[in-house]
Amino acid sequence: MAEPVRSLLLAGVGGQGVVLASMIVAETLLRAGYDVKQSEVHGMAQRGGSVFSHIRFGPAVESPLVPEGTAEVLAAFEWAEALRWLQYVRPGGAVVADVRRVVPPGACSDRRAWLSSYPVIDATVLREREVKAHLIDATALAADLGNVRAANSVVLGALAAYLDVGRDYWESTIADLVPRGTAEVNLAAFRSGAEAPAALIDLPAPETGTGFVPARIEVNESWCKVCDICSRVCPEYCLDLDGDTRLVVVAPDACTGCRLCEMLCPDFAITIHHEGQVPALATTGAGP
Amino acid sequence: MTEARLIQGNQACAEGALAAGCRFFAGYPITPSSEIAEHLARSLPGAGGTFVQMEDEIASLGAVIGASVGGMKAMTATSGPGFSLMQEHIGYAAMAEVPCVVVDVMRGGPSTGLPTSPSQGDVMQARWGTHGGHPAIVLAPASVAEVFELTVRAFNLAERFHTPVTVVFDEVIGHTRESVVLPDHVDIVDRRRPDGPVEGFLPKAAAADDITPLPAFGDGYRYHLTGLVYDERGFPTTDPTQTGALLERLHRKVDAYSPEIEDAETFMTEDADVIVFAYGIVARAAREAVRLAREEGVRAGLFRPVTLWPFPAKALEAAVGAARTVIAAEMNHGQMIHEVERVAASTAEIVPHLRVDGEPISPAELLAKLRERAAAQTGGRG
Amino acid sequence: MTDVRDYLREWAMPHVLCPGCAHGTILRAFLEAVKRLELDPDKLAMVAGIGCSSRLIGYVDFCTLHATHGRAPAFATGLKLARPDMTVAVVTGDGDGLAIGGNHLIHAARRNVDLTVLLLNNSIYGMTGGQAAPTSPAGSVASTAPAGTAEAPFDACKLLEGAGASFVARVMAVDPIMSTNVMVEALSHRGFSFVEVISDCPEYFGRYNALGSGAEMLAWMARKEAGVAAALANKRYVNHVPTASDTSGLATGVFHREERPVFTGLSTQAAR
Amino acid sequence: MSGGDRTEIRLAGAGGQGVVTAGRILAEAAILSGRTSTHSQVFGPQSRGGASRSDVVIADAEIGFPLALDLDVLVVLSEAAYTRYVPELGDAATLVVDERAVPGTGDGRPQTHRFPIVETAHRIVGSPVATGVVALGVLEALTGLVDAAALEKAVGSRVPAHRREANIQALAAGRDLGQAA
Amino acid sequence: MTVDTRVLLSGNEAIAQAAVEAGVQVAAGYPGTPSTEILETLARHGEIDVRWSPNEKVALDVALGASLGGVRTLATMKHVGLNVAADTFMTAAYTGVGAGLVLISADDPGMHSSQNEQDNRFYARLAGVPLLEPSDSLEAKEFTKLAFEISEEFDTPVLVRTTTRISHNRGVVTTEARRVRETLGFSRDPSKYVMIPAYARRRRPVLLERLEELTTYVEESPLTADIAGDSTVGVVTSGIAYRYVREVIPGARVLKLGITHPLPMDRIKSFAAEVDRLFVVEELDPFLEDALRAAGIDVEGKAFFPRAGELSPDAVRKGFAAAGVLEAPAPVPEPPATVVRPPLLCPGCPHTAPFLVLKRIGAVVAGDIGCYTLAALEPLAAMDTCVAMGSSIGMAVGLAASGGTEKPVVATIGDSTFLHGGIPGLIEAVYNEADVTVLILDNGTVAMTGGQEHPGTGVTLQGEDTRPVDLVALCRSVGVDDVRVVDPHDLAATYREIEGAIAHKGPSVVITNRPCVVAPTKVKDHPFTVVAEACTACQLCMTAGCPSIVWTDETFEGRRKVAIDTTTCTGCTLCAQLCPPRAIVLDPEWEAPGRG
Repeated sequence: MAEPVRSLLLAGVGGQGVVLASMIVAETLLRAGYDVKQSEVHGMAQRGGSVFSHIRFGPAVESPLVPEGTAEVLAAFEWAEALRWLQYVRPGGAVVADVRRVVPPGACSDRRAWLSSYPVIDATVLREREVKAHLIDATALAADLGNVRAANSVVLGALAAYLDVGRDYWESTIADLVPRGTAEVNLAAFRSGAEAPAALIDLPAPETGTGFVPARIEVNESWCKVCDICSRVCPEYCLDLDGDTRLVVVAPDACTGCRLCEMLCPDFAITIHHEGQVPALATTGAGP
Repeated sequence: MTEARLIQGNQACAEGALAAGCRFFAGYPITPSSEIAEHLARSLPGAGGTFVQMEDEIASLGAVIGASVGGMKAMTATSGPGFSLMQEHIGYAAMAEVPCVVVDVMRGGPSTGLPTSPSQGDVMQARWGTHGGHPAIVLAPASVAEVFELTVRAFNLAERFHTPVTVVFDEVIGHTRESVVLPDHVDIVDRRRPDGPVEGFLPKAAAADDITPLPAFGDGYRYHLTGLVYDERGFPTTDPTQTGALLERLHRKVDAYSPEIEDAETFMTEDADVIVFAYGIVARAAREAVRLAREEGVRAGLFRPVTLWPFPAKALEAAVGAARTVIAAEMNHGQMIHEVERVAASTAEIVPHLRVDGEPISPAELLAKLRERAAAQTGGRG
Repeated sequence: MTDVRDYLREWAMPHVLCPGCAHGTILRAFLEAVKRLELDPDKLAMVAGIGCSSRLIGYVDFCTLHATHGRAPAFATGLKLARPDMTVAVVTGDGDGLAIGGNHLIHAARRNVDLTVLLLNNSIYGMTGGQAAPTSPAGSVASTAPAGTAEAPFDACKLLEGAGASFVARVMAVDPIMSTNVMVEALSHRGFSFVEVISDCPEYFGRYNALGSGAEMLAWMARKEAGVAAALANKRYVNHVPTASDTSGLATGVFHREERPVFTGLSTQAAR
Repeated sequence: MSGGDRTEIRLAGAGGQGVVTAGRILAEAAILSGRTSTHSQVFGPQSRGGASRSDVVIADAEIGFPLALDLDVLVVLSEAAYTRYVPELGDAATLVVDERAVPGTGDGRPQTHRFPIVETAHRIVGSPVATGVVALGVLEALTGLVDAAALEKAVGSRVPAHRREANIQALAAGRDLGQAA
Repeated sequence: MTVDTRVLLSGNEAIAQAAVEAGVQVAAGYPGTPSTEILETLARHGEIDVRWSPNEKVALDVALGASLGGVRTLATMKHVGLNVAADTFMTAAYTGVGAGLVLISADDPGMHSSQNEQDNRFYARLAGVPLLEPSDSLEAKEFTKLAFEISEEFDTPVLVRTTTRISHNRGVVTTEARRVRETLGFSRDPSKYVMIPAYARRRRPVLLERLEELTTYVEESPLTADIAGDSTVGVVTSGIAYRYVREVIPGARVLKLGITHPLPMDRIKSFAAEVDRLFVVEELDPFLEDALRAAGIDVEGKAFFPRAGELSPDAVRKGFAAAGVLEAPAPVPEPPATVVRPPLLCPGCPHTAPFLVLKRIGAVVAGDIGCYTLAALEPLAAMDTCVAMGSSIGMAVGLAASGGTEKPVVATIGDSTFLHGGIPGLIEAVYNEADVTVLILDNGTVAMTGGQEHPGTGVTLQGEDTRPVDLVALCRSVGVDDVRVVDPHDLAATYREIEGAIAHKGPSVVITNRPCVVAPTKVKDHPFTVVAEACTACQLCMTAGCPSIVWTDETFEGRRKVAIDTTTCTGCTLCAQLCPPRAIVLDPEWEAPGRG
C-alpha cells in the first residue's frame, strides 16, 4: 500500500476563524507538495455554532472527510469543541486546544439548578483517551502579542509541531492568507505557539450547584390592576394576562425567585416566597 | 411686675409669642411687620426655639404648620400682600386642625399699596380670605401692651381649639413705641394630646367636645394629616355624610365656644347717645375723642371689639342699647361696619367714618363727628 | 420586618393610582430603602403636596403630612426643624415640585435642610388630567398643549444642584434596585438630598404621545438611559430606510454629593 | 391737641442725622424720669437718606392716642423738614431750627430758636450722625421736659458702647447751646 | 505541471473557474448555501456580467434569455432554489438553448443550512435534461466545462448537481486560460422559443429524441469510468459517494458515473454481469438504485446505506460491514460529554429584539428563510412556522383565515426574502383583507449566506451603485395603509410599533432597519460590561439569547450573575435596555480602534 492519506481536524466556534485557519493548513500542505482535500460547512453553522474542518493530505486523496479515530491532530480553538471531536483522533494522536471557553447561551439555560452544561476544563479527560494533550492558553499568548484575534495562529503553531512540514511553508502561507496588516502579529503568534512547551494546563473546576432556592409567586388579585408590567419583565415568562382582566401565573415552576415582578409591581400585588433561606439582599452601590 | 419699658408693638408681639411658648417662627420680610421676625431671630435661638426666614409667605406658614405638626407652638407674621399669600395655608390649618398663629400688621392697600402707612383693610380677609369657608378667630389689639397680651391669647386659643388664630393690628400699633409693663407670668394653654394606645389610634374619631386630640409627629402615634376632607382615620374621603359631619364639626368647634372666645371693650356706653365703633389704633383715637366729647357734654361712648372674629355681636347689641347713632370708624372702605349694621341697624343709625388715605383717623376728626352727630340728634329731637 | 408591605396602611389599599403608573414601584423602592436602613416608623415622616405622586404617602404607615400644592418642602422644613429627631422625606411631582413649588424646593436645597426629596417626574400633570408640566419635553402633547408644547423643560437635577442641594441623583422607576440603592444613600445623607425619579404616566403622557402602556413606557424609560441613548444615536440604519429615532438620553446616578453645614434653625450667632 | 400733662415733640431732619434714635432716647428718658411716653417714626424709603421724622409723646399717666396731634415742640434739622412741618405748626409751639440747615429764615415766629446743631455734631463726632443727640441736649436745656440724668442714661443705653462717650459729649454740647440761648 | 497552476479551490470556486475558462459571459443566481460562492467568485473576475437576481426563477429566466442571445450562461442556486426556478427549467428543456446554458444545483444533504434535503437529481429526470455529478473540486471544474459543450451539442440546458461536500470542499485544481467564443447572436425562431401549445407539442418529441442521443453519448462518455478492482464486489456510484467508496473499499471494482441522467444502462448492465455482488452507493434517495432495478439489474443499496442525511466514509464502511463485505469497524469510543452548540443570532443582531417582542406579545409567528429562523430556538423560541422562501406572509394569511388562533398573527421575513418571494404574499394579504402584521426585518443584506447584496441594498453583485427598492413605498403601493419603520435596537420603540401594527385592523407592515452586524460591514461599537456588584442575577438579559452574555461563577441569592464578553459584544444596547438594576454599562475600559 502506498503512503497513506493523513487526516487533521480543526474545530472551533462560528466566528472564530476556523475556515481561514484550515485554508492556511491546506494551502501549506499543498505548497509542501501534498494532494489536499479540505472540507467544511458554511451557512447556519457559522452563526455561533460548532464549526469544524476536515483536512486530508497525502499523495492522492479521495474522501475529504476524516473517518472517526483516524486524525493525527485535532486542533481546537475552544475547549468544548476539543471534546466534541475527540473521537476523530486516532490512538496516539494529538489534541492541540486553546483553553478558551466560548459558552453558548444554551449552556446557561438550566435556571432551576443553575448548573452550566459547559464542560469543566480538565486535562484528565484527554489523558484517558491515549492522546497527546496539548492545552495552551492561546488567547492569552495572542493578547500578549497585542491582538487576541491572532489566537488561531498560536494554535496553528502548536499544530505545526506535530507535522513534518517545513516552517517556511507555514510562514509564507500565513503571510499570504491572513488579513492585510496582520501578517506580523500572526507570524509572531504562530512562532509563539510552535515554541510554547507542550504543557498541560489544568484549570480549576468552576463552582457548580449554587444552592437554588425554589420560589413561589403569589398574586393579590384584589390589589392587582392588570397593568402588564410583571408579565412583560419576567425572564421566565411565568406570568401572563388572561385577556385584559386578570393576571395569571402560567408557569409557576419556572420561577427563579428573581423578584423582578415583585419589585416592579406598582400595586404591591405580587409576593415572591422563597421556600428556604435566601441570602440577604446585597447592599451594592448605585452603579457607576 | 417688671419696670416700664419703651417697646414697639412689633416687639411686644414677639415677646408675647415667646411668653406664650412659641418656639418656632418662619417668616418673610415685609413692612411693617419685619421687626417681629427680626426680634424673634435674635431671641428664639436663645430660648431653645427655631427661627427661619423662608422664601415667601406661603412657605412661611407652611413651615409653621410643619413645625406645629412636629409639636412646636409656631407663628408667622406678615402684612397685607403676605397675608393674602397665606390664605391657602390658613385654610389648610383650619381643615387639618393645626394650631398656629398668624400676625398681620396691616398696611395700606390694595396690592402693594402703602407699605408704611396704617390701614385696617385686612379685617374681612382675616375672616373670609380663604376659600371654602371655615370659622376664624381674629384678635385686634389696640396698644403695645395689648399686642403682647393678645399674642399670648392667640396662642392659647390656637392650642385650645387646634386652629389657626390671626392677630391683626395696623402699622401704627406695630411701629409705635409705648412705655409698657409686661407681666412676669402669663397663663399658657397646651394642645390636647391623645392618651390612648398607639395601636388602633383614630386621629379624628368623634370627640365629645368636638376637639380631637392632636399628637405630634414623632411621638409614637402614626397618622395621616391632610387638607382634603377626611374620615375618622384622617384619610381622604368623599363620602357626603362624613364630609358634612367634618365641616359641621369644624364650625361648631369655634361657634360653640364663641362666648369663651369673644371679647370687647366698652367705654362710657351706658348712657351714650352716640357710640363710636372702632378697633385698633382707631379705637385709641375714638377713646380720646369720646373723652373730649364727654368734657363738652356730648354723651359719647366707645365700643371696641377685641375679637373681631368671632364678632362680639351680643356685647355690641348691649352696648348700643338706646344709643341712636353708631359711628363706625375704620381705616378702610367699610368692612366691620357690615357687622355693626347686622347687629345694630334696627335700633340705631349707623354712620360710617372711613379713611383710606394712609393717615390715621385722629381724635379731632372723631370729636368733630361726635359733635356733629350729637347736634343732629338734638336737632332731631327739637 | 420581612416585607415592605408591613409598612403599608393595608386597609387603604389598593391605592388610587392608574394601572401601569410606576409611582407605586417608586414607593416600593423607597420602602425597601427604609427597610434596609431599619428606620423607625415612628420617627419617619413623609410630607407631600398635591398630585398623583403626593397621594402615595397616604398608604404608608408613618407620620404622613399631605400638604398643599407645591408647598411640601416648606411644611417639611418646619417639621424637620421642629423635630430634628425625625427622618423627613418629601414626595413631590414635577408640577408640584418644579412649577408651583419650585421656589420652595430650591430654597430648601439652598438651606440644606436635612430632608430627602423624591421628585416623581412623569412629564405631565396627571391628577388634573394631562396638562403640560415644566418637565414636558418640547413638542410633547398635553391637554393644554394640543399641538405640542413650545416650552423647554427643566432639568430638575441641574436645577437642584445649582440651588445648592448637597446630594443630587436621578433614577428611573424601571430600575427599582438602583432606585433603592440611591434612596438609601439619599436618606443616609446629612443635608438636603434630592432624587429625581423618572416615572411614567400611561394615562395621559403615554396616551397623548403614543407611548403605549405603563409596561411599554418603562421600556422606553430604560432606553432613554444616557449610555444606551448615546450608543443608539451613534449607530447607522440600513441604507435607504429612514428612521426617526429619539436619541436624547437621560443620565442616571448620583450627580452631586458634598458635605456642607446643615440648616437646623439655630443661628450661628446663637450657637456661638 | 396737647392737653393736660401731654407734651408732643417732633424731631425732623434728614436721614443719617440720628433723628429716630434721638426720639427713642427722648421717649426712654421720659420713662426713666417716671413719666410715660410713646414714640413713633416714619419708616420705609423715607428712612433712607430722605426726610426723617421722630415723634415723641410724653405724659404723666396713660397716653390715650399715641401719635402726635398738636406739636408742642418741633426740632427742624433740614430745609425739607422745615418746609414740610413748620407751616402746620401752632403758634404756641416751640420751634428749634438748625441755623445752617435752614438758612436765612426770618419769619418772625415767636418761640423760634436757632442753633448750629449740625455743625456742633460735625465738630464733635465728625459726622451728622449725632445731630439728633445734640438736638436732645438743646431741648433739655430749652424745655426741661426730661431730666438731664435720665437723658444721659438713655443715651448711654441706646447708642453703641464705643460711641457712648462721643454721644454724651454731643449731648453736653447741645445742652451748652441751649443754655447759651 | 508547475505549482502555480495547481491551486486549492473549493467546489464552488472550481465551478466559477470552469465558467471563466468556458467563456461564460452572463451569470445569474440567487444566494443560497451551499451555492453562493460560485457567483461571488465569478464576480471578482470583472469581465463577466454576474448578477444576483431577486430570485432563482428570475435568475434562470435571465440565463435562458442570455443563452438565446448567443452567449454562454451560468445559473446558480441551491437545491430548493430550483423549486422556484422549476417553472422555467421544465420548459427550457423544450426550448433548448442558444449558446451553452448550465444550471448549478447545489444540494444540501444533511441539511446543514436548509429546510429539506431534497434530491435534485430527480429534476433532471423530470425535465429530461442531462445531469452531471462531480465528485471533487477538480471534477467540478472539468464537468462544468464539459457541461457547456454538452449543452451546445445537444441544444439543452444542463444540470450540474453538487452537494455541500463538493461545494465547500477544497481540493487541488489545475487552472487553464479563459477562452471566449464570439457571440452567436440571437436567432429568431418562434417555433422553438415561443412555447404556445402548438409549438410546445412539437418540441416534446425533440426533447425525447435528444434524450436518446444523450443516452448514446453517455455510453461512450469518459465521464463513465470503470475503475479496476476485485470483482467480488462491484459498486455503481457517483458524486461524493464515489470518493467515500474509494476510501473505504479501495480494492473494489467501481463504475463511476459522471453523468447520472440519462444513464449508460448498457455499461451498467455489463458491469453488473462482471461482478459477484453489485452495490449502488449513493447519497439520499435511491435514484440510481431504482433505475437499475427498473432495468432488471439485481442490485443492493439502500438496504445498507442510509437514505437520510449525508454519507460519510464511516457510513459507507458501516454499510459494507452490514452487507458482510467488510469487517465491522472497531468501535470508536464516544466523545466526552460536551455542551450543545446550536447556531445563534449574533451578538448585536438586529433580529433579536423584534422576536423578544413577539415572544412577549405571544403572537403566532409565521417565519421565513434567513438568519431570523434561528429565533425559533431557545431562548427566543418565537417562531411557529418556517417552510419556504417567502412563504411566511401567505402562511400568516392562512393562519389568520383559519380562525384557529385568537393570538395576533405575524409574519417575519427578511428584506431579501421579501423581495425574493414575499411580495405576492403581501399582495395576497391586501387583496384578501387579512388582519396580519408583516415584519420586514431589513438588515440590508442577505445575511444567512454571508452578506450578499440584493435589490434592496442599492449595490450590485459587482459593487456598483444601483437604485434600491424602496420598501416603504413598495408596501404602500400594494395597498398597505399602516407601514411603520423602527429601529430594532430601540426595544421600547420596537415593542410599541409592533403592538401598534398588530392593533391595526387589516394588513400592516413594520420595517426594522438596523444593518447586519456581520456583513457587509463587521460592526464593533463600544461594548457593554456588567458591573458585577450591581448584578442581581435576574437573568432578564439572558432572555435575548445573546452569545456575548454568559454566567459567571459569582452568585446572588443563589442565582448566577452574568458577564459580557466585551471582545464579542457589538454594543447594541439591548441587554442594557433590559437590565433592571442598570448593572450593564458601557465598558469604561474600551478604547475605540484607531483612537490610540
